[in-house]
Amino acid sequence: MSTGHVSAGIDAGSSAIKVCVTRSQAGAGAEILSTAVQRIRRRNIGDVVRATFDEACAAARVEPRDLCYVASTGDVDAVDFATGHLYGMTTHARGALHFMPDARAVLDVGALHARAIRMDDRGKVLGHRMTSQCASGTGQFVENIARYLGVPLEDVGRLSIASTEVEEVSSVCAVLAETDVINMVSRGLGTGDILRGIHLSIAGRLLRLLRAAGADGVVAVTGGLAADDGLVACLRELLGKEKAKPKKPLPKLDLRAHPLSPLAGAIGAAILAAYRHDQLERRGRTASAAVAMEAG
Amino acid sequence: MNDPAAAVLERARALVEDRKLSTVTRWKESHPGALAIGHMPVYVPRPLLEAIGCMPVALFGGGDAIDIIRGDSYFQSYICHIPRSTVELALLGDLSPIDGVLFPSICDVIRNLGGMWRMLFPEKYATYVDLPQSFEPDIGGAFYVLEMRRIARELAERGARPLDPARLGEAILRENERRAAIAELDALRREASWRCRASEAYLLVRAGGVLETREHTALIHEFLACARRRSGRPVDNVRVVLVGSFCEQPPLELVRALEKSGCEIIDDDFQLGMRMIDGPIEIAEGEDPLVALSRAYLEKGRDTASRYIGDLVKGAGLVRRVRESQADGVLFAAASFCDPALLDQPMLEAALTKAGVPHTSFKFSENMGQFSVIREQAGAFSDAVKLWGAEGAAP
Amino acid sequence: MTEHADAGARDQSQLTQKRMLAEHFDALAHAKERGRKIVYTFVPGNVTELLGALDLLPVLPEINALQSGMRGRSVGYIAEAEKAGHSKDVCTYVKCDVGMLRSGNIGPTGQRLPEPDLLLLSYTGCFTFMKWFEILKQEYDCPVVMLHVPYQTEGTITPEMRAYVVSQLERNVIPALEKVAGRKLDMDELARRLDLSARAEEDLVRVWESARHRPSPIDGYFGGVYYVGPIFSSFRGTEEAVRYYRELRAEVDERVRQKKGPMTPDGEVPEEKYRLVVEGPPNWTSFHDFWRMFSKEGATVVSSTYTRVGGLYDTGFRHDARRPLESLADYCLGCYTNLGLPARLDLLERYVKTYEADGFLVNSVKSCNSFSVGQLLMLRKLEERTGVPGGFIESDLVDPRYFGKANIENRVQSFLQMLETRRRLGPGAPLPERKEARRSLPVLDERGLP
Amino acid sequence: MRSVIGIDLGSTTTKAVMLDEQGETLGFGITNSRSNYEVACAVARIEARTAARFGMLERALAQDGNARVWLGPLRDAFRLELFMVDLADLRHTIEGHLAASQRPDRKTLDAAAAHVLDVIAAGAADGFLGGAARRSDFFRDIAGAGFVAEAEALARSGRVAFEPLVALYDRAILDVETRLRPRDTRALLDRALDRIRAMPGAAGAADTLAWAVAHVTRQPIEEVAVVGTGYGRQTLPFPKAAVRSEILCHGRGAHRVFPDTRTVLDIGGQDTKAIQVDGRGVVTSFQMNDRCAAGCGRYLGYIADELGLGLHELGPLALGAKKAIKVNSTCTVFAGAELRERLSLGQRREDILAGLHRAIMLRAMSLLARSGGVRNELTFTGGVCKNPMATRILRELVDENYGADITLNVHPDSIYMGALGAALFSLDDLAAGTVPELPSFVTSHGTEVAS
Ligand SMILES: Nc1ncnc2c1ncn2[C@@H]1O[C@H](COP(=O)(O)OP(=O)(O)O)[C@@H](O)[C@H]1O
Ligand SMILES: Nc1ncnc2c1ncn2[C@@H]1O[C@H](COP(=O)(O)OP(=O)(O)O)[C@@H](O)[C@H]1O
Ligand code: SF4
Ligand code: SF4
Ligand code: SF4
Repeated sequence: MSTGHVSAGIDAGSSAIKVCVTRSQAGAGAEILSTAVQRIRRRNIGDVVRATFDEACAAARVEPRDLCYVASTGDVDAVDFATGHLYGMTTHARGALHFMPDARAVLDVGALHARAIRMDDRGKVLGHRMTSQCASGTGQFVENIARYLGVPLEDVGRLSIASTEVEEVSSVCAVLAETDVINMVSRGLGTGDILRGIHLSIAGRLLRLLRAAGADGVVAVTGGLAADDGLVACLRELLGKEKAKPKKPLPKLDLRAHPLSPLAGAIGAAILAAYRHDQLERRGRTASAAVAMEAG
Repeated sequence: MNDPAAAVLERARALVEDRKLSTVTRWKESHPGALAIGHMPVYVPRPLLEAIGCMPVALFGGGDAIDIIRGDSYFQSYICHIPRSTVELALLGDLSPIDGVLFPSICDVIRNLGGMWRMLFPEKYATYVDLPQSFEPDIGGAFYVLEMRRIARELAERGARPLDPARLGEAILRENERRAAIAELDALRREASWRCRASEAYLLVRAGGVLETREHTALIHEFLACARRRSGRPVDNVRVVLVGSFCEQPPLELVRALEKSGCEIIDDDFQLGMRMIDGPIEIAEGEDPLVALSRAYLEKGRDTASRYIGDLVKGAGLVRRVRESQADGVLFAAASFCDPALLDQPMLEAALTKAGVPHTSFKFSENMGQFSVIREQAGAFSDAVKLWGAEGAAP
Repeated sequence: MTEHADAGARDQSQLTQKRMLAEHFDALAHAKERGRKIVYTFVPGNVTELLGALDLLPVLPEINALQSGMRGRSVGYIAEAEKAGHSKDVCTYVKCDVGMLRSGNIGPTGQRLPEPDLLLLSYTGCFTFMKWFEILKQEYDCPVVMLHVPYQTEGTITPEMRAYVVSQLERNVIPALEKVAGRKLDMDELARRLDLSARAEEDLVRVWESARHRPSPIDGYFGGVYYVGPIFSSFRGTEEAVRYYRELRAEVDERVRQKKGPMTPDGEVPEEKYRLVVEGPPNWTSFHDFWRMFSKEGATVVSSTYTRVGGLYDTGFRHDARRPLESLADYCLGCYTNLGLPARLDLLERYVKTYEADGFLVNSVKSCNSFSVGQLLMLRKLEERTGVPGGFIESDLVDPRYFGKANIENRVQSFLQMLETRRRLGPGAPLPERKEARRSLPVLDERGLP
Repeated sequence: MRSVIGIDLGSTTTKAVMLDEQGETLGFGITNSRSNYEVACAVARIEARTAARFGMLERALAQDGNARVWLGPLRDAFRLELFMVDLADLRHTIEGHLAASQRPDRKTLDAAAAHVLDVIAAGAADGFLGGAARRSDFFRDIAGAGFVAEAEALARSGRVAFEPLVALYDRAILDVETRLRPRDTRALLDRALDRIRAMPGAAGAADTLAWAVAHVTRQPIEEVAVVGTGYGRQTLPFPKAAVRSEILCHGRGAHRVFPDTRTVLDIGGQDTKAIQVDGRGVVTSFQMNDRCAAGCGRYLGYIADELGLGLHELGPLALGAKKAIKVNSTCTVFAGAELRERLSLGQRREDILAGLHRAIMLRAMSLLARSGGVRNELTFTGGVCKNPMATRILRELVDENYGADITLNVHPDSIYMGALGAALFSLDDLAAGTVPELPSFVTSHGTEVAS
């Protein structure tokens, strides 16, 4: 092996497993050796994790045993062979910083969760807000509506952006909103317009999360929904329409998605894995000790 | 692995999970005619009850063990969970060994629950304990003494023994022994948290809700003896103080989930009533023990949310606790819709921020079963402290 | 012609009230320059006569919050407070007040409210009050004085409770007020004010009782919140209040004589179709929409408990110059939310019966545990005791997010339709279907075909 | 014949009940709700009229046992004819869409769709005749299932992509469903008769049947009063005076069928209602969920989708549970995820299903308790009462909480209680002489041609 720490991050999400292998100097100057994503699709999670991990290792041409540290993130119980676990906010923050060094906040939207994270220039989480137990601002909502409208996920963003007339969705609840959608279809509204309505409704909720978390400056949109440019466009649009009180201007936000955005968690985990490995080593503990310790 | 404390912990767990209060039933069988008096959290003068021959029973709600059906019919969705499960337990008949219930003045929910109790169970004794918010001995103190006399009198009318100062003095001594034992337990957690984890202390202290004081003290001592024999070593965890002015208790699984996410809880206010008074209740020479009991409340009561702080500085006490226990940060864990805790929180947070103590907050309910969100949050908190070391603790 | 005169007459007392309020807020706005001292305190358990006797000006944060709600400001204020870390779950009055404070403390008349010289924490019937002033204490650097009013668990005032309150008044509250005012309390002046209070209270009770008439000349909830304005807030124990209530009473008497129903924002209720008793505070952000849901269906509220939170007078209590501190204590102890639930239930039963209500309705507000906990049980018990059907709706005081208009309207209409059906059938009337077949419907297959 | 109609526009299904002036049931009709409320109501009404015709046929043939046994096959054949009409419309619509589209693969898709539809049409008779069991009776479901199955088969052969092909159906079905087409009952029945004639052994009865059809379809059925109810009452296609609160209707309908019931539980697609009624069927109190659809019928819909099952298969599968696993979130959208997660933890499918059913019934129980508990008899209505696991858990919970002596009524037609209540209200209107204006989908005839 050449110089540096080769480490892996595994992001076990509720809809997909994402893996990244990096080479870095204790987390600094990381270079992505490979990434892999597999949707779970009703398969056994453990199997998908293993398969995605093997795929990523093969692509990076590394043997799993040569990795100095494997960090899992997302679902704690999904990866039984990880050296240690890091939590989603920590890894998304760090991952986002890798491909967007200016970012000082992260908006991570996955299938069943959404969180807004404020961080410093090293990716340390300073504040956050998240949704819980309600699907009204998450990817699953978009998926359901898309399925209802017969639109493949990949087309959702394009259609929404092309829309010219928006239709507001009034229900807070993702289920009751479907009824709104039925109404819209009946009034002959176009698929794109409806999707945009849904995007706007979600975007409104996400923006409130960002504000509540105290985000300021560049915001990296991460998670699966970062791939949905329709949503990102709506977020920007709402941002432009926000009304500030004259005396108290709201912090300026600059929302950006990146092609690597959906992989932010895995990237962050891989980088921090190397950092943690080094940290423990310097404290005179080996990584295998970390396995025992952090499992206990 | 042979855990020397396994047996005593198992006993504590059985006591905590004993919904049907079999220890209380047994106690009543061996004390014919005596009353078992339940009380809601947080604080009631338990020694007073013992002194008049009653068994005080702490009612900590139904936890996650029961499905709430009828209990829900009395409470709107925006009210915390403990009153629902308490009503449910009563309607299921699980509280039948209880002859009466005291509702201390912690918040409007408990207060009104007292009124509901009278309407739902007119045959049982129920009263509100109006703890004083004036801390001058001859105003609030005098009122509290009268309040305690009233309760003693009303219970005597229902078969309790008349209040006798000597017996009250003894009960207070027993209570002091218990407090000393709990203090020892807390000290062990602070100094060697791998010998006594928060989830264990939670069980041990809570078990006291259905035990006579002396038995409870013995239980804790037994555990302490075992725990000191435990092997083990420090874990790479973050030290936190967990606050929330609990009345509704978090499910044990939540405490475990927090531990699993890398947070070592070295101080908390679970079952706050058992720790409400700092230090022993002192009876001055020739003093009426009832006055001593009242005085202890006025002077040594913790500055928790249900007490008016008067001229004290909000949050100063919490900062002191963090420093004393050398904690890295504070977790606020309030029951959803818990007014006292949630109204206090911004003030406490401000104090912590000022003192440079990192903190994070979340809400729970006693019957929650999904901890993923909380785990993420506590995990991110512990990650930050871990990865960025001491600096993580002082932003 | 009469229509016109009547609207004018009604306007009279409203105008009077408006003027009084404007003057009060003006006095507040100029208080500092005129050297007057300000005391913040709460509506329930307010000791306005004491303040007045010491020439102290009261500010009531709850009133400010409700005004902010009515003027559509509360959303922003609440957001402001939530951003500052206040929970979504807690009383929106507090958040509205905190938000207003952080946005410059502009009162309902657009003038700035003065900062307090003293926070008088009348801790009556609501736990949140204590937290509220603890929070304000962090914002303002001024003393706080606690007046702990014990709870009437049994619905009776014991000598111990009264003595506890009186001793706090004597030993803590009055000295603190005197210190701020810079002078001693004149007991004669206090007595004079208590006398004035009793007179206004007498007239207010007559207004409440006018609802026995059919049609009721007043709406004791939506209209009622206006009637209690002066006496709940800063005017108890003043000549102006006495005048206002005399005027109001005369107007109401006149409506009775003309057999007229209450006035609403959309004019007079043409026909009294339903008589209701309401428990729980109203929603302020959509107050008129809410009122309209009732008035347009001909539903009049003949009595309500919310209008008793700042003092319960129709069970006989009056302020009494002969026992000044004792009667102030009894007043504080007697506010509606300071009563145990059984006593609240008794009062509701009394209202349903006295005013011959067709139904009663609970508006359960998310903010207020003091009101809300136990309402569902009260509803059921009241149905049992009176045989009159109850309805239940949920909303909030000043947080419009919790006022689901369509949903509330659906419930109100269903409730009124239910009263209507019951009325049409009358008690024990024959069954509606001509053929009340006991037989089952024909069994159909899955497709709905017989 | 003079009749009244009650229509309950639900979030999932729209139901109609037709009564004669004496309050006797003439017919029930049901269809799936769709984006056009007016069409949904009109179709449900037509279904009820059709059912009424079959009822009349049955009475006309009361004396003739030989002919009567052919009524069942006639009904199946009628359904088949109806299906063919809708299928033709679907074909036409798909062709229209493709003709208007610029896609380069237009031709391939056109041929593929034609093939798929041919296969469906060829297999249709087997699905209807001979007492075949169907997962659903709604055109959308039958045609959709067939389309997806055939499209998958085609896609496997590699000649056409699956997604765009199925998208054609998804797009077209919306149009088909929201278009109101007249139903020529007489013509459909005649064609159905032709099919009967061709069946072995039918020759003798066919003439009698034909006579009865001719006789029955000549009789006019006049609707003199209509009352509507249902969710989203603000947008119902009825004049305001003809709309009644769904709560009152459900209470009234259930009480009509079970006069001793004092408590009604209705679980529909998006809401759950607990209703108390007095001895006359007048509602005395009620509770319903609002703003959040957690734990309603749609929840089970998502679960069924996730497992690729029909709604009616879910309950029976869950009955095989050994225990109910504790399920925490009842957010409808999370239901699928929760299921997936638990399956991956290795928990038994049946046990998870039992837990999911229990979770929604627990929510219903708290609403019930809040509305005043269960008095003597509980009537369970709404779509979810068709689910045997739901009713079993309800029975258990009622036993545990209110005692085993409570009667639990679940009627095969419980889903119609709201519509029945509405019909009873319209009888009231008739009796009181306050019949509101008839909605336009009733007055603008032409939607059902009988004679
Ligand atoms: N191309 C895309 N366009 C729109 N949404 C997408 C796209 N790809 C994925 N998604 C959304 O992203 C979600 C998955 O996000 P992800 O962060 O992987 O979630 P998790 O980590 O919970 O598995 C899906 O619910 C889906 O809605
Ligand atoms: N055959 C069936 N078997 C089991 N459950 C069913 C069946 N049909 C419908 N359901 C359930 O009933 C729900 C619809 O109920 P329904 O009363 O029609 O709702 P709505 O009145 O809102 O249209 C569906 O979401 C489904 O859960
Ligand atoms: S509001 Fe809708 S999306 Fe949110 S929890 Fe309820 S059912 Fe789920
Ligand atoms: S949990 Fe909080 S709000 Fe609920 S009863 Fe306890 S103290 Fe009151
Ligand atoms: S809780 Fe109720 S009484 Fe207390 S401040 Fe809020 S609204 Fe007022």
